[in-house]
Amino acid sequence: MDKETLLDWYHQMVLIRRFEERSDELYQLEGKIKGFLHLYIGQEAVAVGTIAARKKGDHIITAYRDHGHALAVGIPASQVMAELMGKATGAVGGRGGSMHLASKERTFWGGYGIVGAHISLGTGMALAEKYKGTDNVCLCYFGDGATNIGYFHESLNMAAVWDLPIVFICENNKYGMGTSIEKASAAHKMIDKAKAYKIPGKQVDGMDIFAVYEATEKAIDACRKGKGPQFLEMMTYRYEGHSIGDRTRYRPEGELDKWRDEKDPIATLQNHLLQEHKVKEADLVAIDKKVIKEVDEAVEFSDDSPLPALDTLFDHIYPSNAEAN
Amino acid sequence: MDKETLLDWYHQMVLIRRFEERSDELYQLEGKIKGFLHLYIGQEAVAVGTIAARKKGDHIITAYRDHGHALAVGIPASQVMAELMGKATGAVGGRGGSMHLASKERTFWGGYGIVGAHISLGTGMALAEKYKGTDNVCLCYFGDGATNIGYFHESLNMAAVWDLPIVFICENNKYGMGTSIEKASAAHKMIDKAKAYKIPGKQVDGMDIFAVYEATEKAIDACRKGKGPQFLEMMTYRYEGHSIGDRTRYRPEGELDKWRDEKDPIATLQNHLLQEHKVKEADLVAIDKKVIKEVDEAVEFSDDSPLPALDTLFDHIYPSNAEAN
Amino acid sequence: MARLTLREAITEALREEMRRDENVFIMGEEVGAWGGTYAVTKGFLEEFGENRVRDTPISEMAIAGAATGAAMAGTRPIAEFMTINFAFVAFDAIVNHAAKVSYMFNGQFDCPIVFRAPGGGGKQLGATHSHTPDVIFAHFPGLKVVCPATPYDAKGLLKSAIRDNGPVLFIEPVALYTSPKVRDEVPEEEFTVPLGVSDVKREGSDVTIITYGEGLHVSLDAAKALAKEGIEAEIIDLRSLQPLDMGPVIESFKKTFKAVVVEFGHQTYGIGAEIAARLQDEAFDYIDAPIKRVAQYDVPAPYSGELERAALPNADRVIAAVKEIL
Amino acid sequence: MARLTLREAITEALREEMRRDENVFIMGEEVGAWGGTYAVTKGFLEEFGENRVRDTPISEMAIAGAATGAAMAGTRPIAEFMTINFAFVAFDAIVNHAAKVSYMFNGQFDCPIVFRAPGGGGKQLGATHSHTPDVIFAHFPGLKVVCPATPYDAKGLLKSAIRDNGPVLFIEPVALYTSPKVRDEVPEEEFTVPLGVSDVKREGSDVTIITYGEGLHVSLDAAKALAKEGIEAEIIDLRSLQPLDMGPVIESFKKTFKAVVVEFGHQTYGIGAEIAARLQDEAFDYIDAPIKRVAQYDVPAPYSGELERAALPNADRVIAAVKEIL
Ligand SMILES: Cc1ncc(C[n+]2csc(CCOP(=O)(O)OP(=O)(O)O)c2C)c(N)n1
Ligand SMILES: Cc1ncc(C[n+]2csc(CCOP(=O)(O)OP(=O)(O)O)c2C)c(N)n1
Ligand SMILES: [Mg+2]
Ligand SMILES: [Mg+2]
Repeated sequence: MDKETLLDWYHQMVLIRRFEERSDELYQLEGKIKGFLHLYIGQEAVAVGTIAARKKGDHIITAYRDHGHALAVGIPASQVMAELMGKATGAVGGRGGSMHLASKERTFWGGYGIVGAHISLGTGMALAEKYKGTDNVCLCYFGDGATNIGYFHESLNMAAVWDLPIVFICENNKYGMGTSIEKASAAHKMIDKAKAYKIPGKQVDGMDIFAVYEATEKAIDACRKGKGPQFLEMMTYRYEGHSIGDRTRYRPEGELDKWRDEKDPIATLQNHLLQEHKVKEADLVAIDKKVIKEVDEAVEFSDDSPLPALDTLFDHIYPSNAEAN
Repeated sequence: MDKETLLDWYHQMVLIRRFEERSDELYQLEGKIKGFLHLYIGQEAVAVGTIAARKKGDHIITAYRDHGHALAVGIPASQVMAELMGKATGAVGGRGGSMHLASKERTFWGGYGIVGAHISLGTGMALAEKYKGTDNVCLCYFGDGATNIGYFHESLNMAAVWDLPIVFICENNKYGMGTSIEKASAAHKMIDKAKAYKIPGKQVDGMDIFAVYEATEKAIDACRKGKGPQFLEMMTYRYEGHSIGDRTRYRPEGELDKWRDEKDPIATLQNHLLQEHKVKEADLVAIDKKVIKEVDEAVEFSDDSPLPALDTLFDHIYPSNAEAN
Repeated sequence: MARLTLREAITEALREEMRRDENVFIMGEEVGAWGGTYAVTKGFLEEFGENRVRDTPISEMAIAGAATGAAMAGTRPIAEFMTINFAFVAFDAIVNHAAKVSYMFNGQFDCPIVFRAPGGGGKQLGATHSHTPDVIFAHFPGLKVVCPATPYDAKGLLKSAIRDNGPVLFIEPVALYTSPKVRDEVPEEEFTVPLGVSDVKREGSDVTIITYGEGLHVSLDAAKALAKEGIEAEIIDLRSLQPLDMGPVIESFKKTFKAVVVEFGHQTYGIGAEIAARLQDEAFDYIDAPIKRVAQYDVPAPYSGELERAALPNADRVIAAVKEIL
Repeated sequence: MARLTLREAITEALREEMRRDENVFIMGEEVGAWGGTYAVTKGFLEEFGENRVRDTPISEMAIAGAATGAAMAGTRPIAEFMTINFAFVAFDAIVNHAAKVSYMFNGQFDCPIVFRAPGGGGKQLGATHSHTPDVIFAHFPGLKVVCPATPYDAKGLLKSAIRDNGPVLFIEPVALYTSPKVRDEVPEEEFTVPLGVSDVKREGSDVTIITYGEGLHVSLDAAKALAKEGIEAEIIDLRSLQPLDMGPVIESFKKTFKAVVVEFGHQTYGIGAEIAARLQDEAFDYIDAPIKRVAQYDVPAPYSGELERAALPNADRVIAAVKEIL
């Protein structure tokens, strides 16, 4: 992987982290963000590393913990922040909020709040590509907790029976809200669930962006070659609570520290850049500064943006471009 | 297994078969049965062999193909027939019909038409027993097609996580309506699906009542000992269409004949009785005759029974014995 | 012109639309090799092949959800529920996803799906299999809900539904599929019937009967009987439950001053409630008598034939309701 | 007497019933270790242990279905949906199984479940997470549907629901959980409030406001403002949507001749439609003006605060509706 690419990854991961730290403050201290706010901090390598492996035309769809994916597909931070603040200039005009970021031009379909439902939507996107005979694939993300809902089961089976080009990416961060995998799931490895559908699965160190990228590249390649669905279990960890306001009491003492101190994805990439690529500290600091400016500008942009006009309330209930009616 | 028991099994299996042959006529020729009528012919060894292994207090719950189970738990043929004919004297007063036979005193909870839903109900029955601390178990039956619906997945996982005393009995008759397992399911062995929930599974010759009984006894025993859910895949075959009126075109030429001629569960038990237990042909013929009489009487009883009174239409919308309201 | 049954009209609409637009495909249980449980798609697999006529596993959540995703991604799926009762397990996918993606993502995404669902009771299938739950789908903004009562409307509405860029639940009254009484002249030339437009199916000046689907035919029967007594009923067929076109209903009411709503779903919180509520509000000055409702009684469907029929609307009940307010 | 919030009243009811009857247990997502997402069951795991306070996987179909089976087999589960939005994936289990087993099996089986579901919008959670879909559950015979507006009612109704031998959907308006305005005196002695009984929450002679849940509080606010102008509204709290007790509604209407229905769900095919339809039918001779409805506009819930609020009922809209008919 060339240095420029890696510096871009570094940039994206730092951007996600700073963006979310700032969102957290805007929520908790300033009250400018409302509703739910599910932070992705700790998991950055997954979104950045997987999305780096996609080509134009491939679909991205995920759950409500979607800021990382939204930034990684390239929605400007300003539009993401404006969405979090419910502004008309937000990625979806203030209609969706944190859980429902999306961008049609980037074939990023959202951001979905109902656990598991979007797995079936992603399956349908892969179906559409297979139907049309393209070689596009769908990257479909979900949590460990989501593997216990019916949608997951029906979708994986359908994707497997129809050999659909979809990479199921389970972001295994060990918990669904306060419930550990051991309490919620009979299988403790998520790849064992994929086996029931004869879908090849691989556990990947989700804190190591190189491992993430490589595994994703292979999985996408298999899909493009018509080998049907693939399953990646990204072993990762969220540092923050499930959403704002949960004190994360449910984790064993020291668990969080261990992940953060020993496996942090940004620190890992940083070390790699410094040691393998002889990048100078100062270059990284420059990126860090650029990111802070980007986030500041995003907040400023959002602050200055108007709220959605009340007279738009009824827009888009139905798609407006109906062909015949 | 003593001869009396085997003769009883023989009696039950023949009863199921003759009962259903007669139902088929009553439906197609006489128009006395309406709605759906899903025949169990070919699968008799499963209901009879599994239910023989249960003790009082164990729960039975199944799908819409339920005449076999209803007769095997001991609902008199007359009540089953009256139900099929929509009479007030039917097992559930004419309210349920063929798909919804049940008997509370026999802890036979039905008969359910929505594919897969009752798997969750059965899981709940096992939960109730575990909750109360009894050693009762639940025998929960469903088809191969039902393993593709979300209910199946969620229920097996819940049962496994909570170590519930339930035996999941998949009656694999190779088809869900006209769709073969290969077309509908990524896994071709149903026990592979149980593995995803760490539930021990066993494929059993469902045409051989001895194999069925033995496997069920073991599975029930494991449940009673607190080893959690068990999974049995009964390899069986339905001779008739899915419901009345399907011409079963979807099966490969000769498949049905092969099963019927080589594996018929009644013929198999018959041979065993004649050869191993030196039962006389005449004794079996006597049973056959008794069964015909039983079925005749059931029809007569049903013919003579009244329809449900119209003024009962609104009875039982809510349970009438509400504790406090 | 050909005299078609409702089912034939639906089959024609499907076939013509699939020929017209290669993005249109069908997915559902037994739609292919079996030809549809009600034989609606007989011969389709042969004509259009496996890619466009897709037999699915028994997985309604995934059927509805995958159809939603496929629709967003540029195809035009027709997702069939074997019967509307099985749409309950896919309820979230239909009303909370297909119906919401346009709005929630600020109009970025289209979602051109038709959910086809044979519906209705009276077939002695028992409580879980005999629903006419149309109203609960129509309650949710974002989903269009359509239910034809005649072959002409069925064909024209289904074509419009397939061409619509949003999700449409297309409810097909099973009881009418092959009914000879419902057989109807359907032009061979291309035509569509717009969604969201109610239709006067019979003119009359004494009472307005508002109905749709199966209700239309008991209402027509009732009207015929009433005519013999000199009572002329005007009958409005809603055709679409969402969007709901009250225009012709109110116009008729302003002429008759009296109305009965006839539907095959349960009465309480049913379609008739909304119609009555709108009428008494929007045409208050014209109300001469209470607006009556004839609907399925609020009781789960029993299996036994007479008992089941006793819960359902029929012409006699419509006649009685009309006479009560004349 | 203690002054309790709605949430505290619910917690008390749950705790007392669990102490009273060891067949009662709770299952749901995060009800145990977490103490309930809205902290309703805080401390329950510690008091009652893991057998009686069961954290489940994210498996709503199995939660609702297993609760149904467990109820049939002799226990009395309280199954919690984290919010009512997630009951959509369990829709079939609730309306087509729990609600049907008594009838379909001829009264052989009881099914004593309470489905608890925090409900309502206005929390900026977007379209899929902000439903007030109460009416669609109330449409199905066999299921009781209850929604309290005050701590007293919440406690008394929940106790009745738990003691009822059939399935009850108990909807808890999240917006009222900790609202100081809703805080209320609740007796410490044992009491219950019967299901299916509407309640006069304010007496008045000029107009009848029929409402429930969150609607009660905007109605009370509106009534206060109207009183300053000499308009006295009588307010009926339905409390139960199924069975629906129209008695007090009609009685009041016969006094006021005017009515407004206030609800937080969508207007079309909503609760208000049924009330209006019943009133115009059953009290026809008393109608003096159109019965008005104030409800959530028919639009999916947007995230942005002001925009979301613009779709929801408020006191001003209630006042305007009342004035329109006075
Ligand atoms: C159907 C449904 N049930 C419950 C919820 C509430 N809920 C939101 S997120 C969540 C946990 C999901 O955990 P996981 O899939 O592991 O994702 P993570 O939050 O860890 O990223 C739950 C229970 C929901 N949104 N949808
Ligand atoms: C949720 C749902 N979807 C579809 C159906 C229609 N249906 C009834 S039986 C059946 C096939 C089930 O096959 P299987 O589980 O193998 O049982 P078998 O009929 O072979 O005994 C289908 C699709 C239904 N009843 N419920
Ligand atoms: Mg997780
Ligand atoms: Mg089968």
